[in-house]
Amino acid sequence: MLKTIGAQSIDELFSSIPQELRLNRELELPGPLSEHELRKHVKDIVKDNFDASWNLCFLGAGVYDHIIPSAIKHLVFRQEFYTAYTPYQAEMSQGILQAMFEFQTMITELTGMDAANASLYDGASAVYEAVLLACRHNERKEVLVARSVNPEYRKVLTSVFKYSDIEIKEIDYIMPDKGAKSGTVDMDMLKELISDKTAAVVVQSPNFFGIVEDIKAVSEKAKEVDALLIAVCDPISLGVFESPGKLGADIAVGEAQPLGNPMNFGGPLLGYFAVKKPYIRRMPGRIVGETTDHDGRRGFVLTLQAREQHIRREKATSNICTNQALCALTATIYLSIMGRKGLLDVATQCINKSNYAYQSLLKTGNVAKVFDAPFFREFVVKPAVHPEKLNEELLHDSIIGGYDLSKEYPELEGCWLVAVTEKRSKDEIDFLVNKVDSIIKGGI
Amino acid sequence: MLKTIGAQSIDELFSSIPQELRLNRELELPGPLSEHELRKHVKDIVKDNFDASWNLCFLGAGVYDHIIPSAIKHLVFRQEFYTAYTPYQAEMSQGILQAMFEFQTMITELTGMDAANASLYDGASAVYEAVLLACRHNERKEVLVARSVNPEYRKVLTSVFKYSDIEIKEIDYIMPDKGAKSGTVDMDMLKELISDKTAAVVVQSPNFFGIVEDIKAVSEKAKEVDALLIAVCDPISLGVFESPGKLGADIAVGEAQPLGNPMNFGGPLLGYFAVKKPYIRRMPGRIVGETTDHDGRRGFVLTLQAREQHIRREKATSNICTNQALCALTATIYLSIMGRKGLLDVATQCINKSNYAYQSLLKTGNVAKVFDAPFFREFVVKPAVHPEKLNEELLHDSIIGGYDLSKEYPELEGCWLVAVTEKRSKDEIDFLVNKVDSIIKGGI
Amino acid sequence: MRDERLIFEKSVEGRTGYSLPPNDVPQVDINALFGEEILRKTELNIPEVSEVDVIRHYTNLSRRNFGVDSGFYPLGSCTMKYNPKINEDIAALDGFAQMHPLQNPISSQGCLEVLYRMDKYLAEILGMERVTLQPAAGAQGEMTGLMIIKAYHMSRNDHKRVKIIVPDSSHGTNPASAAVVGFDVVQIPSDERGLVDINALEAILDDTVAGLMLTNPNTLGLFEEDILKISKMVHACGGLLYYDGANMNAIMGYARPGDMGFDIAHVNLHKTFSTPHGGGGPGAGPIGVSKDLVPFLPVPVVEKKDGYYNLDYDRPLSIGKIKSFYGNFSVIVRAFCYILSMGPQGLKDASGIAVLNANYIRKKLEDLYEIPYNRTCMHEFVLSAVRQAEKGVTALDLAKNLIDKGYHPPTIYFPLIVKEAMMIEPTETESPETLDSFIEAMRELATKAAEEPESLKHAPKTAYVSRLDEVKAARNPILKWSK
Amino acid sequence: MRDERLIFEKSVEGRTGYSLPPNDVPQVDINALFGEEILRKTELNIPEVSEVDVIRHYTNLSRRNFGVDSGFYPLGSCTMKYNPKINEDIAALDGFAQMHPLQNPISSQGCLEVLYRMDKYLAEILGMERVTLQPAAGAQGEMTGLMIIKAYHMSRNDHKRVKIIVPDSSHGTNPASAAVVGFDVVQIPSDERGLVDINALEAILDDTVAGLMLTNPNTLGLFEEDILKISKMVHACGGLLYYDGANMNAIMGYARPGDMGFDIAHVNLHKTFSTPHGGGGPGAGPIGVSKDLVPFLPVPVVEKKDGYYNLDYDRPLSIGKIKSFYGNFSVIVRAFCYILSMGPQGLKDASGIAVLNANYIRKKLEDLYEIPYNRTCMHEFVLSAVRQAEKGVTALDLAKNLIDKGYHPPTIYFPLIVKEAMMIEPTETESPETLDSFIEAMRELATKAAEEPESLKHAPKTAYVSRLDEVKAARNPILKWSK
Ligand SMILES: Cc1ncc(COP(=O)(O)O)c(C=O)c1O
Ligand SMILES: Cc1ncc(COP(=O)(O)O)c(C=O)c1O
Repeated sequence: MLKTIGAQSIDELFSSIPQELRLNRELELPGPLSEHELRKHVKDIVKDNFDASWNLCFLGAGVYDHIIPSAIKHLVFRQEFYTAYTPYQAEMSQGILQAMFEFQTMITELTGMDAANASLYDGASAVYEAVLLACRHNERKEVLVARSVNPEYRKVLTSVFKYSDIEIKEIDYIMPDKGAKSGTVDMDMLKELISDKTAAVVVQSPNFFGIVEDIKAVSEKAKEVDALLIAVCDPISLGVFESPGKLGADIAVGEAQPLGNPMNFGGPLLGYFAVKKPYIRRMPGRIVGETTDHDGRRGFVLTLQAREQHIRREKATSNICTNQALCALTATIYLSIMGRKGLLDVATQCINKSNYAYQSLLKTGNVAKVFDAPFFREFVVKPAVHPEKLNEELLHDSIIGGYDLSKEYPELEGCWLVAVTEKRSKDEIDFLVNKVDSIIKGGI
Repeated sequence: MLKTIGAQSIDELFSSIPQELRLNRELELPGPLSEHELRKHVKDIVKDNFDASWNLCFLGAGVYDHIIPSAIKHLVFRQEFYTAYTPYQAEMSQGILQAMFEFQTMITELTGMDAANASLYDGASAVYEAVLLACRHNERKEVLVARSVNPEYRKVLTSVFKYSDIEIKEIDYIMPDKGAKSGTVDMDMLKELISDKTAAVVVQSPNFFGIVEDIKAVSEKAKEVDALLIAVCDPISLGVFESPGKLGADIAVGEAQPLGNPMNFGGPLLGYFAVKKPYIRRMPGRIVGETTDHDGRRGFVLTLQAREQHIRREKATSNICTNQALCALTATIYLSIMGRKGLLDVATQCINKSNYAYQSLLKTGNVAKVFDAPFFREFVVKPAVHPEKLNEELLHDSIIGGYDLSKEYPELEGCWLVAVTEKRSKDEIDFLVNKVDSIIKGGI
Repeated sequence: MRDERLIFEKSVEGRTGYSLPPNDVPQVDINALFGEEILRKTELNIPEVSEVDVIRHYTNLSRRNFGVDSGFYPLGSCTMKYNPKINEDIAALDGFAQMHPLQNPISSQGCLEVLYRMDKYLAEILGMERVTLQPAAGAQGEMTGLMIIKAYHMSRNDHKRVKIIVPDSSHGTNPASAAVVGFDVVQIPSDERGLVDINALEAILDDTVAGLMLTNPNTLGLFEEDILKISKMVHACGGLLYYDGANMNAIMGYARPGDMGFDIAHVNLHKTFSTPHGGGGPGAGPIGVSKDLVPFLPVPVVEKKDGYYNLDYDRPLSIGKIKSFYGNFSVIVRAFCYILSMGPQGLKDASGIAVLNANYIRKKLEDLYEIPYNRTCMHEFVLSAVRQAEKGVTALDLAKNLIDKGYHPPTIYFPLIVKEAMMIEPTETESPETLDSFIEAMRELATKAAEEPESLKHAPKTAYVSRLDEVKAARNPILKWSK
Repeated sequence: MRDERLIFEKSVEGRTGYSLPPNDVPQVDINALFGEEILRKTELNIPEVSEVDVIRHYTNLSRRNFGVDSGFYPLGSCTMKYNPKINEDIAALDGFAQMHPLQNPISSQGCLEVLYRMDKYLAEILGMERVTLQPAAGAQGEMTGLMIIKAYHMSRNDHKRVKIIVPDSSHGTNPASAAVVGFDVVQIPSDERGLVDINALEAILDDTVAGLMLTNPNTLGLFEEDILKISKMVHACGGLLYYDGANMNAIMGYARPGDMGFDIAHVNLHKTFSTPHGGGGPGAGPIGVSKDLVPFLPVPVVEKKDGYYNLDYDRPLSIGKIKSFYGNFSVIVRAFCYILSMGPQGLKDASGIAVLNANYIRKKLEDLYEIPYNRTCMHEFVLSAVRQAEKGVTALDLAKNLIDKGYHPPTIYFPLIVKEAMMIEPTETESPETLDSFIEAMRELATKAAEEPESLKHAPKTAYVSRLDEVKAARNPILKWSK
């Protein structure tokens, strides 16, 4: 081959790299390891992880430990799917294109929207893309975000727009001792802050505390000033709850990891993004559309590409290129397996089991109530021992405890956000409750 | 559907089963369990297993813990392969048929034979099928089997032919204190027993003690009386050793589990079966042959079916129907990945590492030599503590110790058969040696 | 897109795709150790390819194959039901896959528990006393059962029993297994009902009969209604009854071979219990036996004492071993998972729906195809393409045309007693919609066979190859690749 | 064999395929708890199918897709190298896959170790001080880098830097990312060498320039030879240099962006580090930064103290967070495995062979195709189908014909500065034989384009569909299925 090229050595092919730039030493890296050595090496690392296969996970806060049907990975890890690139050549990519079309359909169905894209990185990026869309659409610069929105999303929002001309303002939630609506968006503050400068209002339901928000009320407020309503919704919960679209949202976004994707230490996750009709051509990311082939048969292609970076460059609706297609495929297969009834069953079990855990914890007398509004899958309580301490102790019993809310909500010092999915059995919940109780009684 | 059939209920469809035969109670079985419950239930069972992923395996005796390349299961568990039946409809089964043709080619190449079938259940069944072939071929009824052949195979032989007119006679191996050839077939005894009644001689190399036999010498003896030589050979060892075909064997059979198949608590295993030309039409089991399609393109089909049970019934060469195709596919892929060079490397490492372990054990002074002949991957020693006791102790250090030979060879009381594959590192071998030494010194 | 090469034809001298740890112990001088004459002299012709070559080669081969995950697979007698994925995941757990069979039982209690419980579960399903899980497939189960029959008679010093009776509708493995173990095989005809001809049976029953092998429902998909009579007759003459359980999928929870008078029964885990067939195997063929025969079971038997499982080899009447170790363990694990997933009612429902589905197809085809024994069938039925054959369209032609329609064809030319047989077994895992489209396809073919028979002679057209010449393959066998 | 239905079109009322444990806690009255108005009123149109329906549907869909495991995939800029299977197995370990990101670090030391070590490894490969693994893809890496550039200037009270310079050959994500973060984008032309036009650059450098984004080798596969000069110029005017590492596969172990003067650099783990692209994603786009920029990295940063890994959030100058948690962890695990498998020499060899392969194809095609910048290239090169286009055969036509020959086509119509561009990147994992057959295919197409151009206008013919109408799709968008 070198002869064909007319070079003496491979090194010669690198002659366009100036001599002074050449690395004249070996990279300081370990390896090479053979497969077997690598496996041993990694097993050694992994043994320091307390994973949810042998620890009971009651931690949520944006990523959830749901039951994942076995069939999923037998399909997603078909090599034709996972070793393909983005389907630029539609004719040899009908598999993933059709699946993405199905994904888009399912997302619109869940959210009550008119169109969805083929995925974004995660819930956080879906939120900032939505904000960007809104600001560009109505040429306003102010965005109101409920403090009950996942703090990770809010932090990302703040960072991304820190030096841009978009301003993020936060709206409080109603504090614990302030009645039946405690834990939900403070509508008074919303009314106060909203104005004709407001590009969009961002609200999450179930919110970060697991509490279901009144999307309709917020959206009505937003409509009054022609601001867009961005609803952040958990897709599992949409098995029982009315879709944000029906409740008035203009954009529905969120994290779809719970749809069959493993927690993976937080990544990859799966951002979904759906809009009402007026905003379709402003959507970020890949969109798959139906068309026909030369012979009139149905087929699928990437479409509306004139929005995208590879064509519009700086004028693109977003910079996203690589997305989370395989996670979207996972979600599509998850929803297909669960079906309408299965999704409803998961959602209902989440409600039943989280409520059972909540009541049981309160019953111990050592765990106090915090909010009053009804919740989905996740709830806030205040144990008599600080969550940080409590979690550390629970780990000894192979329990991954809830989220310490004081990290992000100083006013909720001592509060604990506990997630209970359909995966937890009554026995496991009772085990948690007993351990919490005895740790507290032990007076640590 | 019932209406179409004209029945009132599913039960009615069972009316041809006499009433008194109907089971009028529910089966006494547990379940149903959902996927998640099943997974939990089984994990609970599995935790009582000390498997070779976290225990160092020095046990062989017919099933070996070799390194298995990751790529294999990504291919073997392609659904089109593993959820198919036997390729009766060749046109829609070219995948498995071509792979079996490749398998047959590899087996003939390793064994130096003219043809191979597409697999038998295991080494043991391959041996009895070979004996059956031989006896039917030369219409003789006496078969000589070396005692150094895997005892599992000999037991199966004995059982299968117990009440038939085929008689199995065993030939001793040369005892420990009887010189450089100790541990190999006793040629004197062979000469004594062999006669023109002998249908076949069965010899294994490396034999059950890991020792390489002189197949050529045995085969020459067999030829003198027109008996067939059945050689039982480990396929990994054939990476370095001359093929049985070249050494005079008429039939080569054995266990091909080491070619990429997990140990699976002993099953499925993989019997291979290869013969010289005169015996092709007497082979048992499926055979794939090359042919052409209507358009003249190469294709593959099950062939020589006139030997088989579905056509010849009681006159078939064998009763086998379902075989071990997927294990054969595994072996084919294993050999493809390893390639000529990789197989040689595995075989050489087995020799190096087993010899290193052997020498190191002897060096402790607490482990005695037993046989003198050179071995492959596995060797016999006599530790100063009984193997049974020793193995029990080693388990505490997560070591799966060698095989206690006294179970099958009373004369080898106290002898220990240790297998060391390429999977074991020097450190791991040293760890074994130290533990053995200290257990013995501890005087248990 | 066609790449017809064999893996050997992709080999490039010196290329490698393997990954091994370095040899970290002293190198042995192999020549010196073994002597040159024993070492391989010619280079091994094992392909030299890279990992990506291998991945692409076998990925593409798989794409030329059809499994039950690809579509409908009504291969009669083979019970191609769906193989749940969870069972694959569980069988692949290190805690099962990486276990050595000769480990100290103290370190393999989990595996032994599975074996012990499966013994009990299958015994309950079959109505038998105990089960051995050793046989690797149905045919090996038959051998084992026949060896037990022999051992039983011998133990009673009854040496003259050399005959095994099989019906002419029986599967080929039945007579073949009897022959391997050294029995004489006597075949009896079926009567006009498609069932065992009682008179013919009567006629040959004597004290040389060791036993009778029967499938029930038989290979025509019909229940042997006289089974109690038959078993009494055979027992009366001192023979034993062997149940070929390949068709067990029809009757789980409805009836049990043990209750019918069978003394021994196998089941094919790769049929009734949903373990995948692997393109030919591995399967598993456990056999259950009645109380009297328990002492003859192969060793070892798993026993439980004080919560501890152990392997009992000390069984003086045992026939010994039929297979290495304890059978196709990882297949057994899958079937174990299947039973637990289904539960008792689930298994019964599976049989119920399997029977429903078969009858539905039968009804929907009976006007266009000849159905020799056309009455309520069990989980499968056999039609005959004789009407179509008159027009020159054989069962083989119909089968090849089904390929083009996206279906795996039914079993053809079996059982041997039906001309132009097509044996259709839909199984319970297929939906009514799938059955309807298959029925539609079969009806279309019948119409075409009547109207334009010639058009059906050239299938398949959409498969990777067109019709293959089997005669050529057998006449001039090419059984391996050569350079 | 064609089944064109969507999963929705296979739905049958009431059918289910899921398996959940029974609800074993008291049932909550959902209506009462939440109030009816908040509950879903219309039935969800999520398909109702069985597990076997789902398996067959998506198995068959997969068969209409082409991955790098199917064959050669020279998609320029996307670096479609082989994805080793061991990495998939390791990423799927429960110990990684079932970890929650917010667990107490004491219970996730293994995960944190991987993150910590990857930070170090990538820093070494890039010649940077530290690396954040947070960005989910290259484009998000760019955003992160640009945010750091902004933060850096702001921290120095340098508020007027609003411009980001990108060459006209740059990838679309570069200007798009700059725009998202709020920069003004200035594009500069390439010179006749295909490299950054130094004069044009000179002309626009001033104190409003925040930074320059550059791919090196650039998207023409050419090394920016003046890079040291360029970096000096940009630094001199107070700007920073961002390295788009999509082409890092060309130079691993040969040269490092840090040494070239870049201040920030991303790598696409799904390109250079062999993690699979998943039909669109997920990927990962870690970025490395020079010492001065370390304080601006997103939080958290993994630190190690006394052998214990912890998450450092206390970084006052940090730009904050760009993505939830710590990035696409399971992608990072795969890349970690890749680096350990390859070792330092292996990585360098990968680049060496990638460059060799690209030049080999280039040489073998230069007589039949126009190659605008035809000199020694790095890991990819761009040819122009202008000669063929004169005959009416466009790059698109050539691409579609390659499909029929079993290849994934190269990237077409990018970079924008080459007419009828075909960007060919073979990667190091392809064998000479594969390259030769691809070359052969390309040569055949060139001959056909010259001799019988019309014959190339109807491809693909062997794909699941024929050429698809993209214009129709965009004009009248159908973006979801409706009943
Ligand atoms: C009726 C019948 N009996 C026996 C067998 C043999 O079983 P196996 O293939 O498991 O050996 C079969 C398999 O096709 C069968 O259908
Ligand atoms: C040169 C170049 N830059 C940036 C990107 C964007 O990377 P990603 O797709 O990972 O966001 C790509 C990907 O195609 C690329 O080729």
